[in-house]
Amino acid sequence: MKSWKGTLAALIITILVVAIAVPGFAGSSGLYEMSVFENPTTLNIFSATGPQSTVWNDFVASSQYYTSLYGLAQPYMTFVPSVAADMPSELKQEKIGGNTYYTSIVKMRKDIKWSNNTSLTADDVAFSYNAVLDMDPNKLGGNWPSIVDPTVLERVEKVDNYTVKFILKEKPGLAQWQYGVLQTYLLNKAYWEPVFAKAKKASDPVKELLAYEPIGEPAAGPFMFGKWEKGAFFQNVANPAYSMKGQITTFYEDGNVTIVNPKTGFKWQSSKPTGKVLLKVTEGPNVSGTLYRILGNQAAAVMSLIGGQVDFILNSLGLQRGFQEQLSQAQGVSTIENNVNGFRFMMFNLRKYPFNIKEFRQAISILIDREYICESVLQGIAFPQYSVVPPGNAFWYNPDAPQLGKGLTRTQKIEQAVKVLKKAGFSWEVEPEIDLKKDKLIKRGKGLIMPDGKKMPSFDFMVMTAGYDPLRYTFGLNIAQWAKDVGIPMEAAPTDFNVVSDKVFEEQDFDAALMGWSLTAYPDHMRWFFHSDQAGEGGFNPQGYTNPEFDKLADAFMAESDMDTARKQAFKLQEILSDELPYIVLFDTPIIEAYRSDRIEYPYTEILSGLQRYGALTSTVKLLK
Amino acid sequence: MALPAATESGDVILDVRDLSKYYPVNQGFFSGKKALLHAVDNVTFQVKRGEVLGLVGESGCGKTTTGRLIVRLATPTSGRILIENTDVSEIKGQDMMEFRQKVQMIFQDPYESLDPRMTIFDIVAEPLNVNGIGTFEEREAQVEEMLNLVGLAPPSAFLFRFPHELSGGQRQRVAIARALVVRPSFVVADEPTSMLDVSIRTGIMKLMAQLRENLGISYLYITHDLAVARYLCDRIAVMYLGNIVELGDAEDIVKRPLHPYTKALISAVPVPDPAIERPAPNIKGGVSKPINPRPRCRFYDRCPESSSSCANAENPELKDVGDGHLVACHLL
Amino acid sequence: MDTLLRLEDLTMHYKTKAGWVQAIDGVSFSLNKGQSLGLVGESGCGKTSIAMSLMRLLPNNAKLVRGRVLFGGQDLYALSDEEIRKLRWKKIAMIFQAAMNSLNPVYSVGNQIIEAILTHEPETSEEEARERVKSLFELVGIPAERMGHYPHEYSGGMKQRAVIAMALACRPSLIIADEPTTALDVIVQDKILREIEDIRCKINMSMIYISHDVSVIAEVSDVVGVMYAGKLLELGPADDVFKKPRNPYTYSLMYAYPSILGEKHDLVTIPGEPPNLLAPPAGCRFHPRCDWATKECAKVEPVWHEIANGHYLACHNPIRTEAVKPCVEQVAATGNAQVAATGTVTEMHQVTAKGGDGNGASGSN
Amino acid sequence: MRRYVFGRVGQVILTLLIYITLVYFLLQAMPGDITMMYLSNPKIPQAAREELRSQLGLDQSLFIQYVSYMKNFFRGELGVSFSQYPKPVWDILMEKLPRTFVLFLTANILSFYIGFVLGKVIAWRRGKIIDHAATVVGITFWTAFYPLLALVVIWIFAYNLKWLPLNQFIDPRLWTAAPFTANQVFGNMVCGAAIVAIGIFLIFFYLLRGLKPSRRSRVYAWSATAALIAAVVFVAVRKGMLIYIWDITRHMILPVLTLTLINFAGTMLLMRDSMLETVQEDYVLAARAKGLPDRVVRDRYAARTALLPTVTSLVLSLASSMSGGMVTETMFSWPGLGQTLFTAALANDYPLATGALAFTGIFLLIAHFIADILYAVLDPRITYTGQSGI
Amino acid sequence: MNELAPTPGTGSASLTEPLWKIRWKLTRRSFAQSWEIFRESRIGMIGIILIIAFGIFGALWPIMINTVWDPMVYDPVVGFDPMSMHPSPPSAAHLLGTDPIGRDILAQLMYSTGREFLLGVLSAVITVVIGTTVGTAAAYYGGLIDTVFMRIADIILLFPFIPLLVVMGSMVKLSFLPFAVIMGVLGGFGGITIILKAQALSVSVRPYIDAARVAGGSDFHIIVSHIIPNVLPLSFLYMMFSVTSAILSEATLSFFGVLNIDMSWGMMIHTADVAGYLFDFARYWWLWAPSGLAITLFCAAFYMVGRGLDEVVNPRLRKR
Repeated sequence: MKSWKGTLAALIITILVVAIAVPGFAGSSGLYEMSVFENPTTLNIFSATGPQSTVWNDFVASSQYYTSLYGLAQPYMTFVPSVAADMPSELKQEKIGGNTYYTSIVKMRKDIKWSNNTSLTADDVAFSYNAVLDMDPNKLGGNWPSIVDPTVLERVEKVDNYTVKFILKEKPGLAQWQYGVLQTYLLNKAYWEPVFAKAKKASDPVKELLAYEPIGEPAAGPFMFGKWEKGAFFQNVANPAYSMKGQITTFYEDGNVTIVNPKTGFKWQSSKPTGKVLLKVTEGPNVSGTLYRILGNQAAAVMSLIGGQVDFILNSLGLQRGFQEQLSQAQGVSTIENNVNGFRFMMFNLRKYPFNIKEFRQAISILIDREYICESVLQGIAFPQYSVVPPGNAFWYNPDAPQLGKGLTRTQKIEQAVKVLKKAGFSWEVEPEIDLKKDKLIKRGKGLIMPDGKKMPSFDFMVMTAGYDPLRYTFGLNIAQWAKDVGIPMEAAPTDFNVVSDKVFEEQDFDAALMGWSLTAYPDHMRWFFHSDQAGEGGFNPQGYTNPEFDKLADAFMAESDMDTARKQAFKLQEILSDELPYIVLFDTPIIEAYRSDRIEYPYTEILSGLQRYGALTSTVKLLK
Repeated sequence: MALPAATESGDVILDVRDLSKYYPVNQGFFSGKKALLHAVDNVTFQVKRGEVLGLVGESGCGKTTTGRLIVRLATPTSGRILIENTDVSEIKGQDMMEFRQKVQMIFQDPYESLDPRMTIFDIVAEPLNVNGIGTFEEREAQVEEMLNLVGLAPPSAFLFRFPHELSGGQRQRVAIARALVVRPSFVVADEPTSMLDVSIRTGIMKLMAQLRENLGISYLYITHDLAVARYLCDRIAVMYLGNIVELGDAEDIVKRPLHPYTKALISAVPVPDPAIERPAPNIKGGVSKPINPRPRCRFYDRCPESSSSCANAENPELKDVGDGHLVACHLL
Repeated sequence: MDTLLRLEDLTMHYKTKAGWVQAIDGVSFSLNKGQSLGLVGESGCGKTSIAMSLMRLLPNNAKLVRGRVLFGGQDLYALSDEEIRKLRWKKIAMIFQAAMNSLNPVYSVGNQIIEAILTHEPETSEEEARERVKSLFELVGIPAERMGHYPHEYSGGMKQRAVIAMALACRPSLIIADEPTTALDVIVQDKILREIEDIRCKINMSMIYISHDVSVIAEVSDVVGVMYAGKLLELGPADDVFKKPRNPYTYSLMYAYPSILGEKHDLVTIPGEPPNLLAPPAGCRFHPRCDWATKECAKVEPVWHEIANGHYLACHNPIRTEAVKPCVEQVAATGNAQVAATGTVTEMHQVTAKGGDGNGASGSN
Repeated sequence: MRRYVFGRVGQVILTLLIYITLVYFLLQAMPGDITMMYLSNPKIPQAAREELRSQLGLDQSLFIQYVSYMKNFFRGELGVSFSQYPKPVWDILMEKLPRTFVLFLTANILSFYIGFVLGKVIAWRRGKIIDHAATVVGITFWTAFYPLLALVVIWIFAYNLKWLPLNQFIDPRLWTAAPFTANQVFGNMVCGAAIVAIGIFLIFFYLLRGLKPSRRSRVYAWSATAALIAAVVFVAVRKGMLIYIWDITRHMILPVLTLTLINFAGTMLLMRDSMLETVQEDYVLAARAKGLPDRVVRDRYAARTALLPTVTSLVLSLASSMSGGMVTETMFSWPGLGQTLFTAALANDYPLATGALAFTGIFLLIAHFIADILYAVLDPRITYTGQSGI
Repeated sequence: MNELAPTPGTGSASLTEPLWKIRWKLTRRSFAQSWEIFRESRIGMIGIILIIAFGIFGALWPIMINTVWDPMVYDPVVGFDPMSMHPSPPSAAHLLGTDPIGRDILAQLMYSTGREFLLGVLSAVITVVIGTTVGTAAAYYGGLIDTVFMRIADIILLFPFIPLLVVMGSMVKLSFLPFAVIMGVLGGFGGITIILKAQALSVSVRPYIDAARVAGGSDFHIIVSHIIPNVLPLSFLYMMFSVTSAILSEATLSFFGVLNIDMSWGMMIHTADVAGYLFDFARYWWLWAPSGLAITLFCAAFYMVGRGLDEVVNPRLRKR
């Protein structure tokens, strides 16, 4: 009994001592290491885009192995050809077999190779679409109906080895065409054809296909599958045959892009590029592989980053603010902040008087000192924002849309707001008095009289409770204060989120509220949020904004399939919205990320929604040591 | 039946006939065979009004089970129990209520037979309460009277104490008071003195004798101690493995034991006199359990006098050998 | 004769929340080799405490106030823990009150005895020890093949025998038997008593036999000691004491119990309850319950003195005449007459007024 | 004995059946089904949803679904996961099982052993400083808030002192080149540990039998043990697996430590109470009277019987230690059953959650069963005839 | 012993005091006696003191919010202090600092205390009521009732509570009261039933139960006046342990964010965790230490009282 105990104790102590004494295993060179919070679940692209479409599957596999005909050039999200050699031809009406279709021809690059050194040809492209259509994208589920949209796409035909023809059932908009069908993953026909054939014979072809394990699937993207220890890590290795390695993408100030592949001689440019070069990005991969550690919680990930076990924390939500300060003090770690594609805004119920007066809203917008709150009160944990398209979405963002009251001092703002209100016919019992030189409010306004001659009654401004969102709460309180300064009787009312949501969307019974949205890259939200057909109950336009001119423009924007035209339309829409202010856009919070700046270097770190958006720049990152 | 005695007179308060109690014994999870422990097997005896019958035997002989059967704490497997000529072996409901007022029991362990969370008053009044006898004041008066009677005086000094505040002797007096508070005509006393110290034991024994005289109660006095039985009882029944092997007048049994087992039992009792050399009790082996017993004399295996005729004969029945002295033995 | 054990004024108190319990108070006696001493008394009188203090196995709250325990001339309380551990069982063994509980349920009985032998005689091999246990089992009348069985497979009587065998395992010079037969049926008790006597005579061992039952003591002891409330009241050769009990308590104990032999006699009752040892009565501790008590008894503690050869006594008013057995007629007197019965009840009032378990103490003398 | 074991097995299967039924219906009663998960894209037409539902048998009555579930269950088919459609739940769980098994077993054995020894010691020294200290420390850990405790342990040992790895169960940098999968290594670890344990048991059983083994047999026994361990280590080295076993062991230390800290007090306090009762038993007094050394009295007499009720309550506490295990897995990125259950629950993956709960149930049932047998082995009074009962 | 006797009666059939008064005195006396034993247990006393301290602390909340504190700033759920950066370390305004979304930690701690009491005690009472009733019935009647309930208990023992509640909580958000009830019911049918049944069983074979039966008591009478009163002390003891398990479960589940509870100690740690302040332990100590300590101390307090009670209920554990 005694000897037993002694032995056991000795054994445990030995294990502990040795465990402590023997250090961890040295880092393997050439690997770019990241942490992910959840296990990827599948390597199968059909599952990963279908029922198992998790962000983690996309991070580690889908976004790494596949190419598509077109893509969005980072960091400016410009629509550029990838496997295609040029932009698709204009959509043409064509009669085929008694039906009228729209067709478009896409010419492909000839220098693209699979990892097994075979060429990526029109056969592969046509197969990628037709096989999925054959399986019925609806049954594959997940994202498939969006990227191989059966309501639009009839089939894809091979014209020659490097040319394909898209046959479309109806004329697609940008969202369906450029941002949908044209960006679908390209599959290796030689590999997948037998798999599809076998699946077709099974009792449940879809299930059979989804359950297939694609071992040894050729990749055309920068990486290939390496090793996967479930629950612990996932490793990719660089694709040795990656054709776009060394390809240089140059971004110009005017939004134009050129792509040059010095190795193969491939060249493309959007239109005549002029102006300054903003950024040159050389495609990699510059690492021998990537390693994803599966760490179950963010504290573990942050500690690993500080400890040097990982180079980057891959998380679609970014890091919580609490880590930022601690990380910024850690040696060799840099933190970056990026805007996310979204905004928080204030809105009035435009069905009510005087909220339907444009100048009233403009005055409020002028009065709000977004910069002051973001920088001074919130100490940089929020960005001021003016437009419904975030500046980070550079291709779609209109920098020239009006930004009312930007850069004015406190008193200048009051002065201008008073001017705007007066122009609309408002008057005061006691007009606010200011001292512009000293930037001081001498007398607060009182008893605002509306253009109809009535004294404006006090109204509630619903803001979120501090517990739900302290930023909106703080903003709300400040806005109400500034409004009162000029005599607008606005009361900030912290309200539970569910109540706000009910009152705004269900009952549409409110005066003003402070809410928020997050968005997709393609700015079709402008149509959904402000089109008058959404003003009904349950619609996305609960504020009741109606502007026939805007409606028309928005519909045209949605139907437009030409990028440049669409862009111009989007700019126009932004101008209207910034003037009419159905939303007074206020601010958004950034996404915070951190990486080991002593080990890796990114070509750029400013990108909407952060580095995580496209899997942490695996193909352009450089290792420093 | 070999019993000519006593049913003809109304004097008999308890008449037990062919009483048996078998318990199933767990032989194993899958075993199909059913084993029965013959705790009490075909026991027949009577107790006359005002009489004390001693039931004597070693532990495990079935004497306590017999007592529990009589007060209906257990249901007999077969046989009849007649109290004042009513069969009580299968009564229920209202009859049971009446029965409970007629027959009471005093338990062996004064430390365990009183609910530790009740006061003496509650304990003694419980039979009155559950039977709904009298008003509160009447009950209180009865309880106090009863406490006086068993020697717990003044009652007010005891009424609201808890059992753990009393000594063993006092507790046993409380237990007696509880049994007697409904004025039963018959009491089963299950070794009421065996757990008590010598000096206190005497007091309880004397109390029981007095109460018998004063209240005219009949007892079935269960004990393992022949000397106590001799002192307190009019008649003694000796039990062995579920059977009564000898029954008769107390002095008669002690002075003139006939059954080999009774003889052994008597000679095994130590005597407080170093001068006396007792003869060694002539008995073999140890007590076994009567599980599915063979149908022959239960004492056969240990009997010093057994003959080959005993081996094959049936279990002997009680035979009268004169003066109401009954013995169950083939050798007589 | 050689004196094996001598207790000199042994006084042992227990500390409790309520105060000091005077469990043993000034007990002195000596025991010769081969002699058997019977200690008799009611529960709580300190018998077991004496046994435990002889083994030095008292609980932590016990305190030796004064006195010595000399075993073979050695003061047990001067030994170190290790020394006393080695002495236990080797020299002084014990048969416990509750044999059923004094065997470890999870080891076989044989092993528990072998373990004791091996502990005290490390030079013995396990095989030798096993052989010895075998012969011990034969000695106490258990078949040797039952050595490997567990205690729960033994009957009560067998367990008691096994415990006796265990006590004999190291051939101790003194065995303390603490109520070894209390829980047993008479027939088994008789057998065990006879075996103990047999073995003791055979190997000439000393024994202290503790019991509350005077009859049992009478059967096994050469010398009898009567204890009451932590004190020894009388001690002497068994024949003397039983023939001529001098202390009233001894007398009462002897006749408080009905007997099976001879004529039916009345029972002597001892009124009241044993005293609380936290605050024992002044003077003679038995005086509140003693019919012979005088004023002196309540004040002066009687001296422990020798009244005849080997017969010691502590009493102010010893019974001087030959003890008179209470007779049957007196039973009849109290039993028959109603008057007497009610008289008893009235007396009870007075007794309980003193507090305690009163009962009819109507003149037994 | 065999009869007893069969009887228990019967009971276990019945209990399991009821348990799974309960779990099944409980989860069925929760809102939502696969079509909400799988077909989250609003573009997918209703017809496609209905088709999927009927393919999965979700359009049938609950009872028929239940019957087919139970049928499949005993064929080892637990349906397909919703969140990882169409992966069989069985595959997912089998992948996690070894990890949970190793962690749970190690932690429970360790905490039970520590609790047992400490409980024994503090009961023996009742009222001494060690008693009070161990009780207070024990209660503190026993009532500590698991997740926080786990974080503190990580923070101290892994983050600040850098003694041990932070998280996970293996070090990816080492394993990228590993010729084995982690589960192979886990399997080998379990086998190796079992061989060593059984081997040591047999060695000691045959060589150190009896109350007083000779010096020579002691030497034999210890050298045989050393040889056995050396042999197992040698095999591991030859297979090239030692470093991987070593890596897993290193990663196990912190989670095991946390689980042990949480759980040991339960056993300790119970053992203490149980022992305080047994030290008052007569046979303990008898043992002291026999002149046995203090330690022998404590270990062979007081503690040995006090162990029995402690084993019983071990059974009662298994489920709660499983709960602790789940928290630990989550906090330490230990991808076992608990973590799977947790993520399955958060993803509304009913088949996976049902399967994981069923597995946990089976796991616990087996543990109950073993504890029962152990109890019967430890207590000679149990004759294997009656039911032991808890 | 005599000094315990009430005023010497005359032996007549009239009580000097009304019966209820005597009973009240008796209850008080037996309570006082138990208290004497309990006081011996140092651990139990620490527990009692802690519980009282928590009680006072919890009672301070309504007082503070109605007198001293501004609800806008100090409301535990929606309060916000715009004057400082959050989380702010302890200061004069916020004695324990503020959490990442600007709420006062002390206010949260106080507010939660009362609710933790409610949760713990409610679920423990449910547990014990069920456990006592079921255990007693199973012990007394045996047979089918016994088998059914004991099987249920066996099965509930198989359920790992936390995972099960995580599963349930993630699918239907459990709010405060349903959670307490579920904890209580699960506890009540589980291990406690087995323990209380064993106790009831040991009570039901005591001779005084036979005595009550011989006295003519019905089953109901015996259960209600004999078995349950003798099982209750143990029930009460296990109630203490149930409180501990309910609170710990609540905290753990809140930490994982699967409960629909707006504020509790577990939620406080959860808030700190999701906001990323829960790994630099030393620096942001006020975010986790008060609530973490409160959980541990509160649970330990009940656990300690339970252990103290154990010595009252189980005399074999008492020091000699």
